[in-house]
Amino acid sequence: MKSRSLTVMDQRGAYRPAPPPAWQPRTDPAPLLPDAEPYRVLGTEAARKAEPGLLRRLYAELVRGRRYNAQATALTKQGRLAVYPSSTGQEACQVAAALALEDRDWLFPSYRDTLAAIARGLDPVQALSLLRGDWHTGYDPREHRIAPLCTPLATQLPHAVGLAHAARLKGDDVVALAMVGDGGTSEGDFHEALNFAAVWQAPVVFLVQNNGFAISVPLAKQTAAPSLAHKAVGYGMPGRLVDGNDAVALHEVLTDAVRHARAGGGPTLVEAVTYRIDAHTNADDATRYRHDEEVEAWRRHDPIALVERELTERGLLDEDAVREARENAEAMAADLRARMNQEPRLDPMDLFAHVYAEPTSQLHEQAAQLRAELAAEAPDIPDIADTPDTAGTTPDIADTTLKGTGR
Amino acid sequence: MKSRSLTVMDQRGAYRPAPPPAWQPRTDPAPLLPDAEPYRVLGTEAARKAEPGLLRRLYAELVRGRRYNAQATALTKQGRLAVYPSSTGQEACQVAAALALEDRDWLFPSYRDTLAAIARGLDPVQALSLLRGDWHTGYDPREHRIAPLCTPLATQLPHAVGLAHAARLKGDDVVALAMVGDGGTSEGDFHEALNFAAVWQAPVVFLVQNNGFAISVPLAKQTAAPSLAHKAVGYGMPGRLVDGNDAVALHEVLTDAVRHARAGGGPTLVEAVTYRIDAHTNADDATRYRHDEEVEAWRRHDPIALVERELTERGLLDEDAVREARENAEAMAADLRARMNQEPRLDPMDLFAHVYAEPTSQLHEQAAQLRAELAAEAPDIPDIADTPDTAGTTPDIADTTLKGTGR
Amino acid sequence: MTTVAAKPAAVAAKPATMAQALGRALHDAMAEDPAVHVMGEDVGTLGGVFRVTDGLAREFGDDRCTDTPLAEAGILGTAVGMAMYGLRPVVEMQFDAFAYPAFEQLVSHVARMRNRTKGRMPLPLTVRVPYGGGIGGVEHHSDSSEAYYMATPGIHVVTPATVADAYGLLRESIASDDPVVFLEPKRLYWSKADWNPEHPLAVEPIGRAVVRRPGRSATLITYGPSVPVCLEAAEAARAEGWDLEVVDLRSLVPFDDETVCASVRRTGRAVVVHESGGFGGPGGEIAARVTERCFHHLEAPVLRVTGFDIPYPPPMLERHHLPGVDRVLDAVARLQWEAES
Amino acid sequence: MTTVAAKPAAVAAKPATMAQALGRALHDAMAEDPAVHVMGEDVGTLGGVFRVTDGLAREFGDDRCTDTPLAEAGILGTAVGMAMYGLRPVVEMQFDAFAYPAFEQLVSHVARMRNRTKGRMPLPLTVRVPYGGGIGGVEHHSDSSEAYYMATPGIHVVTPATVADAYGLLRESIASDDPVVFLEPKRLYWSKADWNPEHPLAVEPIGRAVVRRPGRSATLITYGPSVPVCLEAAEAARAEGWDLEVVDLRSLVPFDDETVCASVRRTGRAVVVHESGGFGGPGGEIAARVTERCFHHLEAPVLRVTGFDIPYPPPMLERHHLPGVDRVLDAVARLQWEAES
Ligand SMILES: Cc1ncc(C[n+]2csc(CCOP(=O)(O)OP(=O)(O)O)c2C)c(N)n1
Ligand SMILES: Cc1ncc(C[n+]2csc(CCOP(=O)(O)OP(=O)(O)O)c2C)c(N)n1
Ligand SMILES: [Mg+2]
Ligand SMILES: [Mg+2]
Repeated sequence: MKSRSLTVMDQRGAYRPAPPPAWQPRTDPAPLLPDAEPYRVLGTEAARKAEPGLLRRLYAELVRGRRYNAQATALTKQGRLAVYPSSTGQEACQVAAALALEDRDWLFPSYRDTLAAIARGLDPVQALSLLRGDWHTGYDPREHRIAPLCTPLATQLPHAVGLAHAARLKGDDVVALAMVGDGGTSEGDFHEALNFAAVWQAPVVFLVQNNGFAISVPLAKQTAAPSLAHKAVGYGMPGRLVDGNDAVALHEVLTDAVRHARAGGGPTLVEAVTYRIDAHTNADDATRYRHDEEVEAWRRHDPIALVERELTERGLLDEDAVREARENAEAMAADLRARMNQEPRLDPMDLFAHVYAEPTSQLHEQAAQLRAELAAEAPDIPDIADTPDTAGTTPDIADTTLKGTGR
Repeated sequence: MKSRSLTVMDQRGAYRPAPPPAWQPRTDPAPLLPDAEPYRVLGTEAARKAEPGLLRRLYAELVRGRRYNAQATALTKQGRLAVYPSSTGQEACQVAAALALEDRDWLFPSYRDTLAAIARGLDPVQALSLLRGDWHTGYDPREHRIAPLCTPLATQLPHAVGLAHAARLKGDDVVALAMVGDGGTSEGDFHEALNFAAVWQAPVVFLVQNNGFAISVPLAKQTAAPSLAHKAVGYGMPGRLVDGNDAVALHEVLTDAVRHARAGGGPTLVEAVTYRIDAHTNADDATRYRHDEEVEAWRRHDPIALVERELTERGLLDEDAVREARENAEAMAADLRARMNQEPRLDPMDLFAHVYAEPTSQLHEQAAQLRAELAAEAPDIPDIADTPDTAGTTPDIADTTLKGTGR
Repeated sequence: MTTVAAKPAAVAAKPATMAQALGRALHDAMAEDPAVHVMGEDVGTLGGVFRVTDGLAREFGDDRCTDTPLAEAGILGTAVGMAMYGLRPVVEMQFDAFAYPAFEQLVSHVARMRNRTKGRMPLPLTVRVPYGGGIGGVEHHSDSSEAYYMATPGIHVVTPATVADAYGLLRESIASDDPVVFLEPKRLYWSKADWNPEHPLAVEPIGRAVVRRPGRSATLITYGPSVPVCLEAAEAARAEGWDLEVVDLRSLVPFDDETVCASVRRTGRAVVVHESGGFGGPGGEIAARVTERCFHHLEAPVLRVTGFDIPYPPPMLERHHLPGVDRVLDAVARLQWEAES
Repeated sequence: MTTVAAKPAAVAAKPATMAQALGRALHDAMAEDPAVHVMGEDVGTLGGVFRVTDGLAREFGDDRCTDTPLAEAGILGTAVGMAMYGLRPVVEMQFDAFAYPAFEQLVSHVARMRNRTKGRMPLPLTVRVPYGGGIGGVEHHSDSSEAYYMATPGIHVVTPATVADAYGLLRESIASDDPVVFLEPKRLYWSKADWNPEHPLAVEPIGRAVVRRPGRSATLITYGPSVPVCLEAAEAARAEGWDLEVVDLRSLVPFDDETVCASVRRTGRAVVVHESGGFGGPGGEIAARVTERCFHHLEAPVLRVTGFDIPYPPPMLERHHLPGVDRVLDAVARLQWEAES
């Protein structure tokens, strides 16, 4: 690490007021500013240049994603999921985010981004663990290079910055892509993460899915900014404004930003303008805060239809291909349904196993208490697994005066 | 309040993505962007238009402010102040901030801004209460419309927004001016405050004193932004970049921003580029992180000298005026010295008086304990005043089993 | 602190949920005092995710019941400024864990403004925090963080366990000239009681515990979501021959030593019951202060029945975590009855 | 957890301050393990406002000892990401109260990452927090916030009271695979002891309390800045005929019940002493658990001597707030000696 001859701040003509009148040259803000209108490809001339392979891939993933959203929502009605925040209508964002990354890169999803994780290759059942009410994170983040789905808004953004920074320090050309909603941009953590990323020139791409609402709160009550992408200039990073329902445009912008980051060019803020077609979650009543006409209008700007139209116009999509995409999606849904209908096998003793590397004495006491209660409930269940974080440490009643107290 | 026919968000063409292709008109970012170079008046043609009265007033205040900084620093050496963060070199910011406000407006200073409070009319002894180690806030914020000097960085900014918003809701045309350092702009509270202010169109002016350092950390490690003023665009408010050592330029920009806010135009972010001539505080060793040449260069761009030159060139400053300014400053310093050399009379029982409107029972117990200890220390001191927040409630030992315990 | 005056009864008592009673308290406070402002995420058009603020924006306008940007430090920080100007903001935090971003504002400003200004600038401000589990919420939706607030001098910590207290204590909190963290037990939002909104029960000022069930064998000291658990446990204990007294603290700060200690001195035995984790939780303070004050009346150490010392578990495991009737009875059984004279 | 191995002594012991020992611990950890990174406000060029990190940036470069932007949530949040990628960040918070902006990151992520991921992604991360008063700091510079950290399962809470422990416990904390909040008693930074940096004392793994002074009459249970106070009190108590045992907890989490209870069972009396406020503070937990475990050995209730339940006072009044020798002796006197057989 010490071999890097120039620090980040040496390399760039970083802003530092020097004594007047010799004001130092400042970064030129012009290139950082986003376009006035969201970038679009589909439906424009430029779409003709989109590779057939990419279009087909996007199409298949979008169809699968839509089906996944429908299936997950259905599972909430059957009580198989505790809650589901759907990304119906936002599938282009989810899919483009996943496809823009290399295998060695990291994805930092929010609670709404299970589809992005799945499009990246994660097993849907593992992805849904949190929302099923099973263990919080149902997969090994390091194995998949997918951070835990994050519920406290914007808090995953500094994690992405730190991870990307660490990778760069280690000499790995890893990029982190972090997802956040329009509402999440108001949190202090958004600000701090973007600032750290820019100062450190960390290889991070921030993807804001601006779906118009934070639960019931419309964007106009969230920000007065010309666009969320305009926030980039205040950190000294480029901001890009993209049609988030245009999978091709977003894929291009994200791929560019990832490449730029990988090459040492630093972070980018991408705002994808999209729309949440479903309610915030299955538990939400969206009619309280928005009109059907708005939803209908956005349905006409559907991310799948946009790709489908391009494929069809270019004669790249025959009936077989459509059928295949649908069948694949159905198969995924059927498999998901079947597996989600099985009761997950949870071990209550896991409650104590992963608090520390080695349970503290009161955790041993509490584990003993629960073990006793479980034994009383069902004396014939097999022995409960010991705490796996603790090689060789058996949870046991600690040697204290009062045994197995209620604490 | 309900009589206001349009809400803030109705009044402005607020940003809210509507279904494409009919993208709604967005706020034009161009007018929000600061100039490329800090705005300056002194030393330029425009200075000729500056009113003599204003120039003289600024001059006198700057001279007094410089003297105040020197006196306060001297008091730390005599052990009369616990610590002093000097604003030497930044007097133009301090004075302009104070003079830009009307009497009914509110000032939200940080720990470095005692001079701004004094320039607004606060008694220096009261202003220094915090730094003396006497009571935290030595004045009545409501009487002076000066919020408590704020130590946790940037946390006073949302207070300023809330206060300004409340005033507007009540129909009072009050403006809040909040001060923060370059380092403080990195805090989440800075972001959240600016966002709330812009969404609510609150009458607030944010003044960033960019003095190049946050203790030892130079601006280049703090931000990669083109300028701190560029952060404004991300909130949808105008950003202004000003030479913070040019009292006339800053006074003009702040006065404009205050007028704009008062007229319902919403918040403004002003970056004043300046330099901290002294160390961070008397306890800091600035030689560890910066060179004398840099300090010297900034000394040549001295805020007092800039005004003085203009006054002299225009024949507005004779020897008498200079002498008068100096004498006034000396008188202030002498008075400050004399009064700070008197031991403040503190009442230890105040520790318990202002925690709640009525002390809880354990505070009564603890007060009783301290009272007993004090009586043992000096049995002949006069009776200790009772808790003034509690009309009619005498702190007394509560009726519990253990009396006067150590808790 | 004012005591809410009973109004003449005009209509009969009807079943109401705790959420409705809280909403009614906000409504009545806003109607009586134009300085009362409600603010938070989704409190306006939506009426809050728990619908506590339903209808307030419609009736009082967006400026009195405001959907804020999504930033908790900003919400609490601007509320501080509003209170500085003489308003009485009532802030809603959407879930317990989402109050953490506002922690610095709470600890460094809300709790200290009166103190910092030598009493000159009190902050009449209420922070409503839905807390606790039992509703199947995914991670970060079921925290119990009262220990943090208790350890912060300068704020009152209040929590209702009944529909009537939900109304009365919230009114008292809003009327208080001190900042109040008002903890609403999430799983009691839908609990019902016959309650006459035209004739709200007068409540005593904040700071008085109440004996919910008298008993002679031992005292269960509890609050918020654990009050119904303790009442149920007390019923069940009758079969074992124990007559348990249940004390509902209602406010953790101020703490009502008088009521609690009077009960414990009478019964000679006590168990503290709460859902928050045990280690470093409220029960430690309560057990310690009861022991300090009642040592020679105690036949057994004060025991604690609490949530485990773990991050809140996923929904499918939460029933194992939450202290229920059996765990309370188990603790009662360990109160060294063999020493009974 | 590893135990720091004693190296062969090459030089003689010299007086060192606690700040120097802490710096040396950081230095040695960085030298041994390239994964160790130090980060925070002013930790680089300046060497920290308490000079603990002096020289590290010079020796290891800016990338190993980094001056961050001024944002505590950002510092801790990026450190989380760094730890996710296999580094061992050591974060410095400049003062205790300035750790509050990072509270959500600490509680919702640092403390839970291992748990959230079922043990798959532990976070080896140390958060150094200078805490406590007695240095004449103006408001917000002297907080004692250990109660908040204690009540947060998933983090260890460690605090040294001696120069040797400062080194050893910090090394252990950095080596730990769990996150540690490492509380450094500000007013002991300049305390000195003869100490051989070439031959650091081996320390036991985190979680063991130590008897600093054996005694038979009563046990003073304490930690951090209050350890010297208790030792002084124990000396002074000899004149009154009391032989006090002083237990230095060294870590609040894990809590060493064994050492503490063994002492209390021997002496039959105990006082918990700390500087943090009493109500809802660590002393409640400690008193409660000692009482639960040693009830029939106790001749008197476990008493607490703590800071008052007030926001930290201004410098000119802090001496009245801080629990000193007299207050400790006063509590010892109230341990119901008349009941002595
Ligand atoms: C820190 C925090 N505060 C509040 C919440 C509660 N909450 C969950 S989702 C949500 C709205 C998020 O809106 P946005 O960021 O636009 O994402 P979207 O739901 O539209 O995908 C809120 C307020 C939370 N999860 N975290
Ligand atoms: C939340 C918080 N974190 C850290 C500190 C410690 N601190 C005091 S002043 C300072 C530097 C502030 O720099 P800047 O904002 O540029 O203001 P300046 O001192 O230059 O006026 C720091 C880090 C603090 N007061 N508050
Ligand atoms: Mg959204
Ligand atoms: Mg600065």
